[in-house]
Amino acid sequence: MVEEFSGVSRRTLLALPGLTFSGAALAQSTAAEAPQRGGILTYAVAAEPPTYDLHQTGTFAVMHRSAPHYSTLLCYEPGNYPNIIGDVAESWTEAPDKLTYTFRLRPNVRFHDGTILTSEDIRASYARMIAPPPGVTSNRQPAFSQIAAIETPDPLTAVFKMKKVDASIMDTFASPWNSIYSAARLQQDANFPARNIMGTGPFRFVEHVAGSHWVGQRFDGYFREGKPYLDGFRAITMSPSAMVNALSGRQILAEFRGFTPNERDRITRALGRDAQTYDSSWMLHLLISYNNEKPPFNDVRVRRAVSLAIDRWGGSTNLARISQLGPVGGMVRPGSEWSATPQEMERWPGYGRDMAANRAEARRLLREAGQENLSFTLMNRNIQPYVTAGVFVIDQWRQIGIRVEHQQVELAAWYANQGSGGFEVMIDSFTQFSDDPTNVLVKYISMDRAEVATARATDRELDRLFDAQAEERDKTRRKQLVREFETRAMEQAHLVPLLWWQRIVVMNARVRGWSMSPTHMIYQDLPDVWLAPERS
Amino acid sequence: MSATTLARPRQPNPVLGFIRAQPLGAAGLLVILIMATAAILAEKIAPYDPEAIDFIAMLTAPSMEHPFGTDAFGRDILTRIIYGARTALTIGFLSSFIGCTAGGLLGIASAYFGGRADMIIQRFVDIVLSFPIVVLALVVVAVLGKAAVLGVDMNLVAAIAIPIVPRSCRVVRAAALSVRAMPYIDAARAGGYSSLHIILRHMAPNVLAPYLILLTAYIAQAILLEASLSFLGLGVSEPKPAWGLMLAGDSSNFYQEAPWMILFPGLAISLAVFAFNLFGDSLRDWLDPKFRA
Amino acid sequence: MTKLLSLDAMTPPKRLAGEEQPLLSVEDLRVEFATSRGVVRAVDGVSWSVRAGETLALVGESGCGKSVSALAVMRLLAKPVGRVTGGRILFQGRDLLALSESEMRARRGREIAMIFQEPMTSLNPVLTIGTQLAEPLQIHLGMSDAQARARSVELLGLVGIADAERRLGQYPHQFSGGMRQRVMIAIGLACNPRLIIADEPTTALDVTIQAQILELMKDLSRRLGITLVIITHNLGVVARYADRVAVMYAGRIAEEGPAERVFATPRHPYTVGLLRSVPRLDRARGGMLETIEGLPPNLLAPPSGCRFAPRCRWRQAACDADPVLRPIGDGQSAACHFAEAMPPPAEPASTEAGAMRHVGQPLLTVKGLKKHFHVPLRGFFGGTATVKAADDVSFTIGRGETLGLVGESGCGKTTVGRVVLQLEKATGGAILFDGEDLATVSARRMKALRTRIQVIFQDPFSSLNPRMTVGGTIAEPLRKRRGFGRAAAQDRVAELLDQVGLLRDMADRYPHQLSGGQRQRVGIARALAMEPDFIVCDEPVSALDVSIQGQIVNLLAGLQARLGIAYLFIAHDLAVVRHLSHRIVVMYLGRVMEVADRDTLYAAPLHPYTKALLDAAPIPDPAVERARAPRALKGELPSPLAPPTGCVFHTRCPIAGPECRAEVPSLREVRPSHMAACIKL
Amino acid sequence: MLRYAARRIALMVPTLLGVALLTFVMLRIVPGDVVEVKLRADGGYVTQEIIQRERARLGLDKPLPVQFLDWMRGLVTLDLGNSMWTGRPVAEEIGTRIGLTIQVALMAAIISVLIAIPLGTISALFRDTWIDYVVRIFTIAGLAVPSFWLGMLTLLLLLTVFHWSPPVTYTPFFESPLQNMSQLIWPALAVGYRYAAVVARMVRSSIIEVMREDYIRTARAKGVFERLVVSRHAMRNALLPAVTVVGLEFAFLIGGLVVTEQVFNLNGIGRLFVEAVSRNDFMLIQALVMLLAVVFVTMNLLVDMLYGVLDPRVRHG
Repeated sequence: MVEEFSGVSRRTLLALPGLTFSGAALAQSTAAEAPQRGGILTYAVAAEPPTYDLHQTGTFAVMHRSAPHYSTLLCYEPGNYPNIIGDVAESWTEAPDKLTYTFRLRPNVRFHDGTILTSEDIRASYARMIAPPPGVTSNRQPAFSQIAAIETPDPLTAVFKMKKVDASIMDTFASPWNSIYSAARLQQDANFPARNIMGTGPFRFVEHVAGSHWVGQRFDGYFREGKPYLDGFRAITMSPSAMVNALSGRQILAEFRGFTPNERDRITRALGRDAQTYDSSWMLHLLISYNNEKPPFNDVRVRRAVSLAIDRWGGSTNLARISQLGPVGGMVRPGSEWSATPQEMERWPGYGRDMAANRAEARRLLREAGQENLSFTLMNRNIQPYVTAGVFVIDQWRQIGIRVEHQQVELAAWYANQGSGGFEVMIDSFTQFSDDPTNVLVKYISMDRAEVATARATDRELDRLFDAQAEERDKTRRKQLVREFETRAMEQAHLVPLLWWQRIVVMNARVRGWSMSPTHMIYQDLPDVWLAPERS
Repeated sequence: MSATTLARPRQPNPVLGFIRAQPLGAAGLLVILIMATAAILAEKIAPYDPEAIDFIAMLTAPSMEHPFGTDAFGRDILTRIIYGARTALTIGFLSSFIGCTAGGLLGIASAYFGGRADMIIQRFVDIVLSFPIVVLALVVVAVLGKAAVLGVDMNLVAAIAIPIVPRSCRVVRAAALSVRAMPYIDAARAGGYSSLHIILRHMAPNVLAPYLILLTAYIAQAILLEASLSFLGLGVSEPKPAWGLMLAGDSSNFYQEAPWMILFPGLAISLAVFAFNLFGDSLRDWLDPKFRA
Repeated sequence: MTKLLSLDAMTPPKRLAGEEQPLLSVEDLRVEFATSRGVVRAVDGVSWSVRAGETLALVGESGCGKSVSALAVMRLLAKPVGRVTGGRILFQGRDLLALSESEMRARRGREIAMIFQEPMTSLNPVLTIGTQLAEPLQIHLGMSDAQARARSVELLGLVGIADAERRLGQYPHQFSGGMRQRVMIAIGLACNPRLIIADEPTTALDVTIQAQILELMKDLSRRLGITLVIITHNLGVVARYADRVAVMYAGRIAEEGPAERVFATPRHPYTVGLLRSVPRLDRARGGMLETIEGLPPNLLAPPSGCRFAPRCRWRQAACDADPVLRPIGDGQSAACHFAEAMPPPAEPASTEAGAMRHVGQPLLTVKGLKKHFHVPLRGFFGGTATVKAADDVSFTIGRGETLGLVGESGCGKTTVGRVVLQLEKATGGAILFDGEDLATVSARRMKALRTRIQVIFQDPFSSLNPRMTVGGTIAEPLRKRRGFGRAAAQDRVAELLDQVGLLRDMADRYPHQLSGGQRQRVGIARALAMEPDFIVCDEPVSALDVSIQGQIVNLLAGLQARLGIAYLFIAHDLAVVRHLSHRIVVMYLGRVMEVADRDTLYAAPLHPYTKALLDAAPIPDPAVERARAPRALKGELPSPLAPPTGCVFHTRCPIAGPECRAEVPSLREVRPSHMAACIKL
Repeated sequence: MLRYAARRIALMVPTLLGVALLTFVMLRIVPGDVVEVKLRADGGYVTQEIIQRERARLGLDKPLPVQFLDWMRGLVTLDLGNSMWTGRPVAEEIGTRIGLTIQVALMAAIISVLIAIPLGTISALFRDTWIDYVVRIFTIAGLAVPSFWLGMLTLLLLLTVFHWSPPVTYTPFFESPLQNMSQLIWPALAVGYRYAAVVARMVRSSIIEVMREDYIRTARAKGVFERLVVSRHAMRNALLPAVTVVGLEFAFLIGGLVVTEQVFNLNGIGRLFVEAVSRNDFMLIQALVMLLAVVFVTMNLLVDMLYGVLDPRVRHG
């Protein structure tokens, strides 16, 4: 399979060791085929969009519908994740002190209403995210905390001035969420994008029937010559189980978030040669999060024992057969350039392969802590694969005599309890759209340092290591610091990773030109996607 | 004036009488008894541990070792159905009992006192009746939080019992209204007894028949509701064995390849509810002179 | 077709002299019912027959099989529980039991019609009277809609329903009970049948309405020459109607013969007993009523030999053998070994018992009592109406005295009883019990007084808590109100059971294991347990069979004589009231019409309503009945929702003048201690 | 009639007010609200400040009585407010979906009633024969089988045997009635089974009851054909209580579609309801609860009015 990735950069290969794709159709080298124009891409989205505005949300339900209508400043190169290329920016320069970024815009970028995109639109869009006007919430405000000012010396030039160095700023500029809106429209109504679609993306908006479908049509004035290939797309709302049937029944052509292995098997069985599948690890993992303020979980021995009791390697193999859970990993995505090797992992408590020893150690720790009869309530969500994970860990804990009450709650209650500390132990999850350690490790630092650190722990040593790696420019040294952080965090076990997710995308082989990645948020603007003719 | 006597009427065995008069009901009762026995003796008769994960046996089709097959965690479905009977019957009986008793007492009070009290109780009944059961259940589960008594989710019991209250209140009230009009109640009032005494001693025993019929019918409904709530993720939590739960979650993923995963638990629910309905129906026919042949 | 419509066409075929062929004859009929407790032989070898143009009365107490044998004739026994197991039913010479179902159906309503007891439920509530009346006409006579309508109008006129055209479009609930029974008769007459079977046609009706319906049926059967089989428990009705009588007892015929003969010289001890145990209006009040002791046999396991033997005062060894129904002479037959030796129904002994009258401070004084109900009106037009159930009612009861309160349904007599018992709050007026006004005493005091005021209800089936044993029911007042300990209560219960004539071991039984009369005795024992001074008896015997009724009346009279309890005796049966009461109050539509001493009232009634009531009540003696002129009170009982203005009785009063509409007559003493509310006096 | 209806409608007000208050209070007792679900969906995280701002924007920071009064004021002016999740008017969210739900419910109701009335009648007339036993078992099973399980089985059967899967978008009725019906028939049957069972049982028991009435005996004594006794005398009376059940069960049916809509991928208000609940979209939940309550009380009213039309005792009181 590797030869199909010829020409992929070293960085990409490093980033994507788990990324594979297969499919009978693709066996006849895809690269050789010339894209064909025309056709409507029908695909499924599992949830309804709460808004049309990418700035104000974090859900794929919006991304998978709105993305084809918008452009961003930069973007990830199709087929070459995580390499970044320009989207509406033709080129850009980075000042040596990394405090100034200057973007040169393409001159021919048009909005769907025919107006030309200028640097003012860039400024207005970013200003809206950095300091949202009344009535607008910006989900990514914290990501822009280091941007000091945006200047527009001329209509095709935008200059970003930074307060401080931000190692992850390029990912921010390429973020699919940071869509560019028309300054004129924002001027009239700051909340215009929440209920209207008007961008520079490859498709113009046709209609949205709530609960049913969303339709886009090719935008002929799209700035990339000859694109998009598709005449349009139709995103249909349906439940995951309905998707499987719809894909199998060829009622739709694709779904971009991911399926369970079992669902994949069902679809490929039904579609036969017309199925193509993509596999990758996912920037999404489940964690066991203790409430470090509640006894006995203020005792490191108890936390560690509870983590030790879990057979992650066994769980990985078995759960991967029935759920989206898969790889064993640390705090950064396994397979990313920052991740620990399996050998490194095995040294962490709870990652050793000798489960008998692990369990004996766990029992010993509990005895030491006076918690032989430990029992607690595990708060969990009531959807898959959370429930599967819950059932699995409860069984694991039962094996060393821990009794657990499984409390499954609705999402809102889950968030509320998580935020207020209304839990003893919970199955938590964490996701980011980039692998940068600063973005990822923030989950594990002290509660007063980050909203997202919900284990209610305070560990200044971890905070120190976190700050050190964030400012470290040398990659090897930074990686070392990340390892140190992980090791300390595993030993303190304020909250511990359980398993990472695997992303399995299955679609009809007619769909070509789409790019797989470890996040389901990117490559959804679809300019390069085309449809092969139906096989008779 | 000589004493008048009447030959004591032959008192046939009520159980035998019921079986003869209501063979379908007796069949229902038999199923209920079998299920109850299985639930009580689950530890003794179930072939496996209901919660133990066995990945080697994952998704096994029905076989000698696993007569009803296994689920995605390799747990034996027969075992989980047997233990599930315990959950279903306990929650079904408890919630029906609590709901019918509370509703019944309200209904009797409503009928006995009449007037303003009746008015207020009936408005309350109207309000709760016009509430969708799912919302009611959701909120009750969420508000009460976890409160397990002897291993039974009392919040779930409450969630199921609450919608039963107004429904049984209405039925019992109607029955109690006709009892209220009976001269023996007037005789008791003329005797100067307290309202509580009259309600408990004279009214309650005489609405026992509709109460029993309701109780049986609502055990069936409660089992069904428990299954539905568990199916919607509002009821019993994994890994506890519960029939509705066995149809939810993983099952919706796997049932096309492993139909036994939904077939047997669904049959168990249907059979239990069926048996209670059959029994309740026959009990009504048997107790209600209107339906007596 | 026009011939069919004319009344002339319905003139009876001339009765052939000496016609021997009966129109209908039931021969050795046997009917069984399969119940959960076993097979009940409801009719066990019964034979009777009726000749064309004749009126036969089937008489007997409940459960004797009289209705069942009639239903068997119609082949309308409830399937599949009831079935004919033997005998023949010959109608015009053909065995009805041998007909196919469709042949039988073609005869129902065409040849044989039936009128049922309950006019309130016997008509279909959702079909118009017109539809229900036209049905047999269209089915049997093939009439067109127009023809059926014309005939329906004619029929309604025949049964005395005015404004027939309009009323055909109405529904049964828009008719009063009496009117519905008239409609039922019209339906019965529709196809000009040869035979009408009327099953207790007037039992559910008030006495004045009963008289109207009886007159109507008598008149129609004479005019149209219809053969009538009438089923009743009321000997008065029999006396008024019947040419011949068949007395049934426990699934068999006890005696059969011409009405005059059977009443004059009954030949079966049961008939004798029945006739003796009915209190009669036309005879002086005796002391104790003669009664038939005991209960009818259980038909699940009837005794061998004579079925009446266990209750028979002339029982002898020969009675162990089954007596056959045999002719005695004069057209009379009886099933008794000693039929010829039967004494005549002797004049009851005239020992005046219970004559004591306490004068002085009255125990209960009711002054200007008012009870108004607000009833929501049915239907979509809503609103409420005020019913003056009791309006300005006054009377007094002395210690140990019985006050009879008489009136037809809706007259407010029961309401007065309930207000006296404080089961309802009076709207106005005073109820002084031993000097205390019950309407204003404190709840605590009322509770104390309740031990002194007790109640006996009409319906023995619903006046006892079915979930309590007899002992529990009687012990409850003792334990709860009179401070008896468990053992003391048990002893007292035994005494009370003795006192009301029940066996002590009945304390363990439940009400459903008792007969109606026994239950009524338990109800009396429950009241006695409080050792009250005063008992409200609300129709205590009206739901009981004649033979049992006498037992209870005697019990009440005996208790009063011994214990000096005062009764407020509420009833609609004038004869029973007369038998028990010292003074009598007559009510009509919530108002008192007349108050007088018993003898005065019956001997010389003043108020036209009282007179009408006395006239309307049938007397169980054909000789007396034949001699009475038909004097049925005309008109319907007005709705209590819209009572007439002025004198409430003026709409039906034979002597009313225009002034009666204007003025509400007050109750005044017309003669010494005889009060009446009529301005014409 | 009008006055009666007006009085009944006036009586509905306190009931609905009670439902509104209870819903409002209960929703707010439950921890969590739409804001976190909305802003933190898919694991994104935002600062408390942003969350508070969004709460303020949605009016969730106002005191509860004020929020309730605002809502009430809206209800009175028929303004159901905006969905807290999508920001679209609640009326629009419901409006686009309710047609499908009503259509499935109506189809289920019609099919059920058409099956139930003859079934119940036959069962009653052949009481305690094998026909009755078969019908009773069939109808009791209808009460016993969970509709979601029946849905799953139906779908499984359709998928494996007929290779039919639920269409991804439904054809509106007016576009192609036949296609639309063929799409909706399965969910309608899955939910209709219970409905049919309930109605058939009611019909059976009320016919048994009516057949014992005196007026049936009267009709027979008149020599009315047995067929006519059943169709004219018994059915007319027996169907009165059945009307009640048909009406009330219809109200329940709409609520009962919740799970079936999931199984058959129907974009109806049942699914909307589940989604709204899982997101704590208060405005939408409140509106849907009120809608179901209104349907329920209106159905009650309609049933009573229909009773009035059918039953002369009520009509000419």
